Amino acid sequence: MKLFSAKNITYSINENKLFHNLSFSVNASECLHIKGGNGSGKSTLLRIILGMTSPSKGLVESCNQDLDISYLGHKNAIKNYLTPRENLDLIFNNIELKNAFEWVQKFGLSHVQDELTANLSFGQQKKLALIRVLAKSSELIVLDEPFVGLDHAAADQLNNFLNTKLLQGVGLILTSHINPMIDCKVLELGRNNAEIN
Amino acid sequence: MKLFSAKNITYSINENKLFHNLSFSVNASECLHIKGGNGSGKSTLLRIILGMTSPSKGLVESCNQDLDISYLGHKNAIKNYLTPRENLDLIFNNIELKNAFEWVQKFGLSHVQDELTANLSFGQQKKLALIRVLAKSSELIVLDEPFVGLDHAAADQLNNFLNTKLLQGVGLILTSHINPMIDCKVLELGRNNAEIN
Amino acid sequence: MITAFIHKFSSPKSFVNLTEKIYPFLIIFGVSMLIFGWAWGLFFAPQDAVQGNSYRIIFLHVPSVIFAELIYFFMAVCALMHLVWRVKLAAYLIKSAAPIGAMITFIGLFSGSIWGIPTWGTWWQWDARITSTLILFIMYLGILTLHGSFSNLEKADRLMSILVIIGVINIPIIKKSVDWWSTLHQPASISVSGSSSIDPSMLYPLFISVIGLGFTLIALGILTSRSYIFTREKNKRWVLEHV
Amino acid sequence: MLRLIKAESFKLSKKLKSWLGPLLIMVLVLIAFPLSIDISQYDLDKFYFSIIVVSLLMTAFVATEGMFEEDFEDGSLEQEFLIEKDFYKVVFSKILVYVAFIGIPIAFIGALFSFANGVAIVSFAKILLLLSLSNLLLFNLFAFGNALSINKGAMLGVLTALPLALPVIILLGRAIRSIQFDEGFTAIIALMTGIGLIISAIMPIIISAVLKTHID
Amino acid sequence: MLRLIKAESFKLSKKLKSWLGPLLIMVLVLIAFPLSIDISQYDLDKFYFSIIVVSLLMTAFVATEGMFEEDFEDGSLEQEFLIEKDFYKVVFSKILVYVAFIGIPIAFIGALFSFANGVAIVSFAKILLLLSLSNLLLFNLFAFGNALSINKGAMLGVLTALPLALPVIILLGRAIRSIQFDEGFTAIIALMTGIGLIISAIMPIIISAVLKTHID
Ligand code: HEM
Ligand SMILES: Nc1ncnc2c1ncn2[C@@H]1O[C@H](COP(=O)(O)OP(=O)(O)OP(=O)(O)O)[C@@H](O)[C@H]1O
Ligand SMILES: Nc1ncnc2c1ncn2[C@@H]1O[C@H](COP(=O)(O)OP(=O)(O)OP(=O)(O)O)[C@@H](O)[C@H]1O
Ligand SMILES: [Mg+2]
Ligand SMILES: [Mg+2]
Repeated sequence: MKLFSAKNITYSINENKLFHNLSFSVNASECLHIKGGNGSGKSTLLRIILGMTSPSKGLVESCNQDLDISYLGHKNAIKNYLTPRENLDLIFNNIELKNAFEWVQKFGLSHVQDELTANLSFGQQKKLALIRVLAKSSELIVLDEPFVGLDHAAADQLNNFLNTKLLQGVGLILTSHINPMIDCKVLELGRNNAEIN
Repeated sequence: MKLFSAKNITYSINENKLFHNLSFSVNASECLHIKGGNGSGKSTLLRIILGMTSPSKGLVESCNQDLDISYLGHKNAIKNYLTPRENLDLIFNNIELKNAFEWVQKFGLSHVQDELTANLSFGQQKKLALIRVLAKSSELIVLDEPFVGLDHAAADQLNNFLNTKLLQGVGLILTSHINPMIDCKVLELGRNNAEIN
Repeated sequence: MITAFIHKFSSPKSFVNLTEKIYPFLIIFGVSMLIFGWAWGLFFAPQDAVQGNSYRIIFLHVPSVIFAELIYFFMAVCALMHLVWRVKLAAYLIKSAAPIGAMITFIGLFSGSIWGIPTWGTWWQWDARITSTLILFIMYLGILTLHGSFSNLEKADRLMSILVIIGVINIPIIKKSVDWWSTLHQPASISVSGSSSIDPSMLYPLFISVIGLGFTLIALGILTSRSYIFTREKNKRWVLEHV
Repeated sequence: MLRLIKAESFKLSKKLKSWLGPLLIMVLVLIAFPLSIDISQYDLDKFYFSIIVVSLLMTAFVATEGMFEEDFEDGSLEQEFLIEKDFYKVVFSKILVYVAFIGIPIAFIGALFSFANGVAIVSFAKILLLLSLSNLLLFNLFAFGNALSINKGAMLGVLTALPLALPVIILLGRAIRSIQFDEGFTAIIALMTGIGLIISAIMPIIISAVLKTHID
Repeated sequence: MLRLIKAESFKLSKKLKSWLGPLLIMVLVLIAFPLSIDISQYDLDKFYFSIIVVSLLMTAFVATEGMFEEDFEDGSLEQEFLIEKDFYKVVFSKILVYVAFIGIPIAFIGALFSFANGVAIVSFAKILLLLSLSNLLLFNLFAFGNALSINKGAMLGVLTALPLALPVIILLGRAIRSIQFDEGFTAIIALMTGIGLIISAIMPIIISAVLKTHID
């Protein structure tokens, strides 16, 4: 089942073409890994897919109007004047909350769940931000460099989770400089032209 | 030549002992890689070494009062309402500035050097922040997860640079979840006790 | 030398031991003096010629405003000790004294305002004393809030001490500067402006109330600071042994 | 919607900064004014209203500063944008919560001070109503200015919103006079309520459009 | 030191937000006041000064808000702490630049408005001097409040710094009266200059101690 498709997407910013005529789609149970150097437009492409940025040319069509998407970008979208617990309370409803606190457990954040988030370490904050995506059931998961700052244990857990989700029929798009332990098709954004392998 | 030594460092935060009785030193031309899971206290240890945080017990002695240190933490310390060029102008004197712009070149930031830094991609901002350390001559370089967000090319360049610096007699301390291509002694911070290999 | 001396006699432990025996007596003495002073003032002292019975609020008002300032100066001394000699106990004492100071200042303001209604016909005037008392009250709140807003308590202690010291300069300045306003002085209808003009029959109970309140507050301060010391040092061995 | 309002209230309650700060500023300005001048009680009565009005303006400005900035900077706004189909609800909730928890308390403080300065007790309720309505208008306007200038800082916000706020000030001044002289109060209140309702309904939609442009 | 001053000026010049914003607020408040009230010119003259004083207070407060916060949040302050042995110089430069580029212009606007409201031209310079000196004091005090409450927000800043600022307001009010009645102006100016110098020298040291505590 196709979740969405992007057709002939071109994006240029101030004359500068970031990418040109990209077409691709993501099906349920499919993973797309967007690669490319710094500034090659990975994050921009994700935002285009999400409808947060409009492409200069081309079209993103989602096959279901109310496609349930979870997204985590470079920004954590957590409030650092709240505790992790309060942050999660803010985001989730009761059912998801149970999931979320399981992840708090798995990520070893239990002992800091009532600290101010501002006092957490870089990786701990990243984990908290990830829980926003991990604890929600959605049809498409979009992650922008999710492995950044995570220790090995957490990276493994994330890989496992994503693999399970893929098996359950969720679609996945991620960017990362290191290859995830997931079977993905790769979209490489280059300086001038991008290729899909 | 010993650059500094840390003796019996213990740090506890609200009853919670992060590490206990750590002793180590770093010589010129020596690299120390601090490892450990998220929240194990790597960043805190770096700040203790730099004198920004006082340890609960123990002593950090720098062997030269005016030890010239470059440091980059999790925070980029760049102004995102300025352009990269203006940021560099702000930090560096004329001699260093030449170095800095060489790095701008090498990192492929030339075409964005007059953009607002806020508009740069995550990795580009990280590169800009790194230049603060790379373009300055100092006796000790302290880096907190410098590879985060960098693409392969940049990571290689950073590795090469650090190796050259080591040969030139600079001391280096870094934390990283991935192993740098540098010959380092490793200090692993664990849940309870840390070991030096 | 001085430092060593100060540290010896200002460890939380010796403070706790020292006050162990004293504070019950202080409470009893203070409270009974206070009751005695107030009873005298309220029931036995004569009516004021001008103000009738409403002047009796003086027995609450004057003692409280006196200690509103004294407590602040005490805190300032402690702050200095904390910053110069790193005396931990001093910070604990500030932290424990501040709420008491805030409370007594509030009582002073409140009683003054109430008194103002029959005597001045208004409950508020922007004059030197009143303004400086109000600002003192705000400063107490500021100090408490500042300390409360940090999870790192040692950091909080240091910052609080700095604020207390800067703040102490403020009180005389405000008194002086507001005094310059010629037209906002207290209206002349107030008969008691200097102690000499107060009749001894009012002065004695007033004096006793002041002493009584003083000791009561000291006892209260000791109580709160002891419990605060126990929470702050709760994992020190001597506390565990003590409790 | 309820979720949004609850979330905003909770966040605000945790940010003493945004919440108590403006109230304190209001109090301290109202204290500072008499200190800055050598006047008799009579004159003070006469002018205290306009001090209250100006303080209200300034405090509303301070209170709404950075209203959307935090959510924009930390990425929460994007997330809301993804989740919530009716984005204007997010804006509406936020403004509502700000007015309820900051605007009305400020109005209350203003009314209290005017009361302390010799206004009759019957007028207290009137003044409270008036100041609250003004704050509803001001908060909406400033929220708009803020959304426009998100991440470009307060300057743009001031430039766009303060001129819009001046009519509110004029209206408010006139309304207060109508209380003093007991004439035409109901008409003005009706007018302000009307404007208030319209603005509260329309502004969030405009603001959400502005914010969408920023997210893009 | 020169490096620091240059850097701070440059950063400020790029932040329209922090720089032009307060000036605009000052102007708009001074405009808002007469609009909010229905009074004769005579009365206005009498009160305009205290409006200027209160506006100055508020504007100084807004101008200094978040003075150190940005540098603290983005890690620049740590870096300065590492590089600069005399950390107080960083603080001193920042305050100096803020006073020069925001404080004095605000004072100028205040003086201009007082001039427009019938103050003789000879007094213009006096008032400018007076307001500038007041801003020097206020900026130092607010910088202190800001440093204390860094990253805890404006509420704490208000609570800690505004009480300290009230004497300045009282002093300023009195000084302005001395201009009106042409008495004792020099004495007050001398006093304010003296206090200004002492505070400008001591405050940065205290503030840098506070900031160090925060970095720790
Ligand atoms: C909110 C209102 C008031 C406040 C904040 C206030 C504050 C103060 C303060 C701070 C003092 C101590 C002065 C010092 O230490 O030298 C004081 C003393 C005194 N106050 Fe009040 N006051 C208020 C209202 C009143 C009223 C309404 C009266 C009587 C009509 C009054 C009568 C006195 C008297 C008799 C003293 C004794 C000391 C002396 O005579 O100098 N106060 N007040
Ligand atoms: N609003 C903007 N104005 C100007 N340039 C922009 C803007 N947004 C993005 N860019 C430019 O677009 C390019 C791509 O940015 P993007 O964040 O998509 O890169 P990326 O592939 O995610 O890089 P990274 O690996 O560093 O995260 C960058 O060079 C950036 O400078
Ligand atoms: N001010 C503080 N108050 C409370 N806890 C703190 C404070 N500062 C640090 N911590 C705690 O100390 C622990 C170590 O933090 P630190 O940033 O040193 O970890 P780290 O090893 O660098 O982790 P990461 O790999 O995620 O960067 C964390 O659990 C954090 O919550
Ligand atoms: Mg990116
Ligand atoms: Mg870290």
